Amino acid sequence: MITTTQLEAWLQRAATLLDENKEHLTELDAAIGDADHGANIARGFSAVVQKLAAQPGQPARALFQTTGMTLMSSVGGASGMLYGNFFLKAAGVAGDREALRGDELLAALEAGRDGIVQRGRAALGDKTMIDAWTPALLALKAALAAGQPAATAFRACATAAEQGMRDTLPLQARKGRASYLGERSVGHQDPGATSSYLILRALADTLAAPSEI
Amino acid sequence: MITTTQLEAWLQRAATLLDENKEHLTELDAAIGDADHGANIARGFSAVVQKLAAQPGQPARALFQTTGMTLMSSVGGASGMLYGNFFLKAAGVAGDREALRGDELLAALEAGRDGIVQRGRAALGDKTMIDAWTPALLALKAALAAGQPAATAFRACATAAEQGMRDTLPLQARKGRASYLGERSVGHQDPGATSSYLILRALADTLAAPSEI
Amino acid sequence: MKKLINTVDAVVREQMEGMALAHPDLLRVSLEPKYIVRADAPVAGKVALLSGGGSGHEPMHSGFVGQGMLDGACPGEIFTAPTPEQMLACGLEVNSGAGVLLLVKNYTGDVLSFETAAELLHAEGVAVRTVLIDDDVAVKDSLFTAGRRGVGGAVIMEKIAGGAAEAGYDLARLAALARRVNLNTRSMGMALTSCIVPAAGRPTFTLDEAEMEIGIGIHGEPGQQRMALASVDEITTRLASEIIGDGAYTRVVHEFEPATGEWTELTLVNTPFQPGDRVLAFVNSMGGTPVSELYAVYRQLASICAAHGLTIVRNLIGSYVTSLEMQGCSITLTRMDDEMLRCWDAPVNTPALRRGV
Amino acid sequence: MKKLINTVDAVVREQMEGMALAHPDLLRVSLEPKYIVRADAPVAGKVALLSGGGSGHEPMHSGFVGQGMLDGACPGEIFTAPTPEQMLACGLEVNSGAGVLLLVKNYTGDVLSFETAAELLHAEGVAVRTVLIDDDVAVKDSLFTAGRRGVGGAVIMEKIAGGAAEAGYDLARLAALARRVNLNTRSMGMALTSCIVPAAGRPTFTLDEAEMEIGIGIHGEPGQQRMALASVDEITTRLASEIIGDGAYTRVVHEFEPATGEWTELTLVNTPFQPGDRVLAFVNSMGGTPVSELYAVYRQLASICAAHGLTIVRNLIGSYVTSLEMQGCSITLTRMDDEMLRCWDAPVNTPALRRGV
Ligand SMILES: Nc1ncnc2c1ncn2[C@@H]1O[C@H](COP(=O)(O)OP(=O)(O)O)[C@@H](O)[C@H]1O
Ligand SMILES: Nc1ncnc2c1ncn2[C@@H]1O[C@H](COP(=O)(O)OP(=O)(O)O)[C@@H](O)[C@H]1O
Ligand SMILES: [Mg+2]
Ligand SMILES: [Mg+2]
Ligand SMILES: [Mg+2]
Ligand SMILES: [Mg+2]
Repeated sequence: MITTTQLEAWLQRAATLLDENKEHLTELDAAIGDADHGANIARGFSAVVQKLAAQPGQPARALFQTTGMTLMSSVGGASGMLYGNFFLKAAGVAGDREALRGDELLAALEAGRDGIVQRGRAALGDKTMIDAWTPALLALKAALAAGQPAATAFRACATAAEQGMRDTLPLQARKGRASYLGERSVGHQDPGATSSYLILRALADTLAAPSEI
Repeated sequence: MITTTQLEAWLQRAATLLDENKEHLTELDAAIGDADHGANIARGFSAVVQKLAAQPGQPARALFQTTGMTLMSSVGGASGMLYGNFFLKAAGVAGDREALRGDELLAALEAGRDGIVQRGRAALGDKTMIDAWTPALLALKAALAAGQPAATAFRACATAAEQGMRDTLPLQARKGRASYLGERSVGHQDPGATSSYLILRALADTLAAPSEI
Repeated sequence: MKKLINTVDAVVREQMEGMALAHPDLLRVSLEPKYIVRADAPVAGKVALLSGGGSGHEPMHSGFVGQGMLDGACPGEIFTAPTPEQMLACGLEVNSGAGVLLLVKNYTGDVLSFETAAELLHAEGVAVRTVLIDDDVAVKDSLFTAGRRGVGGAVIMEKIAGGAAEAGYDLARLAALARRVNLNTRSMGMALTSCIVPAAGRPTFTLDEAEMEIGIGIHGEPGQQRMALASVDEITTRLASEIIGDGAYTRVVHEFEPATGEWTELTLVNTPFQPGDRVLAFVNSMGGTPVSELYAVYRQLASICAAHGLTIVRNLIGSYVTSLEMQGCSITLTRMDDEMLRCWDAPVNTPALRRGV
Repeated sequence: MKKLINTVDAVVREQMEGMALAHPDLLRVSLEPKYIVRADAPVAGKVALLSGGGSGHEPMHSGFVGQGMLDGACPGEIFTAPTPEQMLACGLEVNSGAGVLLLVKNYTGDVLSFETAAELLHAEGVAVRTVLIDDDVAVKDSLFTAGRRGVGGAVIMEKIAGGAAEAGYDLARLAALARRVNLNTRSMGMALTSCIVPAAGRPTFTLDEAEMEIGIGIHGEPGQQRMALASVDEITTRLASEIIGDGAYTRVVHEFEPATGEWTELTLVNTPFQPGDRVLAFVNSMGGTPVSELYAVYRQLASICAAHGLTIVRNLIGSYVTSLEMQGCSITLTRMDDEMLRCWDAPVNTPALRRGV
């Protein structure tokens, strides 16, 4: 079982990782966007951490809801709306629980990913964060179905996200700001796919056996 | 006697000298003004030469009137108005003549100088073109009174103008754009005094014995 | 970075405070969350017009709040979409009961934020409709991009819809008119220099002395093409030719349906300009180009329009949709009909546009 | 040099052609000699207001020609005074028989040219008066300089005198009012960047990234002092303090007396601002500073005025008196009385300022 304490730890770890990679994310966004993704996402997650610290120990639904609302109201960019939506949708599926099984968390994450798709209307290969989420959740599903422990399954999830992130490099963007560049977007890694990988790596880090980190 | 043909030659020679010194005049104006005196004055005298070429052989009054009107309508800066006024006032004193004695030309130049003072209200030492004209006309008057021939008298006039021009260097400007600089105008030679010297040198050149030039 | 600002964090807030102090007769300003509404909002019986987007484009949108134009504007951080929270609060404040029309420039961040706001307002019982502004012909295809950006056309739509709202149009009729304005509007812009986002502190891109960027958006992002600097006649010809020569542009947009609370898909087509069309010609400065130079653009634009059989029946020349202090310009042409002309000519009283009042 | 121009020689003419094409309802434009007049000039029975000066300050003066403001404007080359020939032709065209008031910014070139024009118009039988604009407090003394420059105050004078002329003031009363506006107006400006005169092709002065120039004129000339770049609050405080703290400024001016055709000497004194004064606050962009930043200036100015007991009763915020594309701003304060307020509020319909029409 994955406890809400662990979920809180996940979001804190994500905030740290995103902050550490702020400059890198902004550089990626400078190449094919408007050079604010690092600032956007770091600001958003730091607001989330502050909000959660003020209301510790919430059940999963409330935890994710606070996260989603905070991202929506503090980011402003496309990614803030999409990640915000992700957590709001995940909240609905997670329910008022204190702990989730691996497959229950998977179902929440899938609902979140579908929320991104629903709002952003991006398909796989459009060079967006979806290109990290979709292979990651497929890998997670397969690992859990194969009966692997959470630590291993969520590490596989992060690894697949990382691969998906790298695979955005040769793509031509069809969604978001990068799409205005047409062919000039080819050869650059998508910033949103990169932050998505970092968020999933934070989850793997949090659920890992202490020796693994 | 100084013929109107010689006066026309004077204005042509002035146009040439001013054009040759255009950059220098503009540099002087850049230091304490708005960097356009060279362009202003070269444009004005080249327009005068064109106008006079179209109506050759006019009597002195008409010659000076055309010159004054042309300067006023083609220059735009302070100097255009002042030199324009100079020639309009000189025209009134020169009258409908084909030739002038040295003292008659002196009287016309004095009237012109008074026209500059009347319009511009500058006194000697204010760091303006007046600082060239006033000593120059005093020297001319003395030379003519001493019975010197025109060539010699007008050369003395130009030499005094040159000295007056140099004497503007240590002065603080009290008129025109340079006055806004306050003490920062000290140490720079006045552009208008410089163009005035060039105009008087052109007159000396024109009236000189051929061997003198 | 040379700007008249205090700290980078305070830029947007302090500029809003300045507006509040300068125009108490026209505006009311909320700082938390950030939005600006007409001093007399809500106006009884009138549909409220609400727009917004990143800051840095002033006077758009906040300078267009007032009688005959917007009821509310929500400014985001510089070049960053506002949040749904802002639009929800603003929408509730301007709604008189006759509903709210959201005018949305087509950028992913703005669209997502406005879509959420529409749903939130609907959930609060407010009748909401949305109209998309996507007039930038520098973006060529619609299938393989996020679609055309919303640029200069926003001002034209806000003025025409503003006139109609003031005249008592109901929500559906107002949305239809606004959509029609968009379908008859095309724009394109260019930059002579980049601009500096305060938070970044350095120019978003660099152009050397002999270069310019053609087909830019309004966020200091690089454009369609970098080219050798050209004369104003050549630049104007290039922009105007792409606008006038633009073919039938087709895209699918989503509009909110207040009856069902659902998003409906619409396929919309801009038809090309044709000889005989009456147009409004809008020559806009990107912020750092003085109005004197815009008249040189207008001079050439007038002769190009004449050559294509387009009659300029109205014009607008000035700094209206800017990218901070960027030097450059954009051109917008809108095909006008009698109804649009009537609404364009209607009185307006805002900080940035005023006539008849 | 990055500008929207064709050849350097054609800049002023082509911009005027653009204005003529853009505003045929408001203006008539003459290119030889260069001047711009109201479309309906001469207006029967009305005193005509005529101003002018070097180009490069747009929208001043040509953008202020129209109902309720100027009857005519004479643009010189960039930053160069117009010629008496232009003013003579323009003055004859706008004179309805009620006379012409010349509004002259205090620069030697302009003054000499307007003085000659006054004499020429008088010789043609036109009743002429002149009023000098000298509002720049950055110039300290009057005895040892050509006196204070005319800067932002020109717009305020043109609007107020324009309202009065439209209301039927005769020439003497109009001149007295215009003079009163000048005696109650003070301005000061600053530059963040220089500007480029097209004919020169390079910046008139250079400032590095951490410098600014305080106390500039409007021709890109260096100012009173070069200083380290400061925050908008500090800059505003500096400009406002010099304006509000300015003592009784005395100078001798020359005005044309139409009855005698002679120049009369007048000793005029600006009295200092005092607590309780009602003021018009004008925050102006030098051309390259966007309006958003002006609101930050206004924010601080409002608090300084309040601290000095000055009540801001009207304001004007925008690009009105520019130095080409220079970044920077100027502040102008005018002490208002009821008559001035009435004329300021009167309808106006010009390319750059419009309300009530
Ligand atoms: N329609 C979309 N669907 C999914 N993800 C998207 C979409 N549009 C943009 N994104 C993601 O958002 C990222 C950019 O986020 P960010 O820079 O914060 O927003 P903005 O583009 O508004 O500045 C992109 O790299 C991309 O991964
Ligand atoms: N009031 C004045 N009386 C006499 N000469 C003057 C006066 N004001 C300016 N000048 C002369 O004009 C010169 C500047 O001329 P110019 O640069 O052509 O005009 P502007 O200052 O209008 O640009 C000065 O160097 C000075 O000699
Ligand atoms: Mg971005
Ligand atoms: Mg000069
Ligand atoms: Mg962004
Ligand atoms: Mg000059």
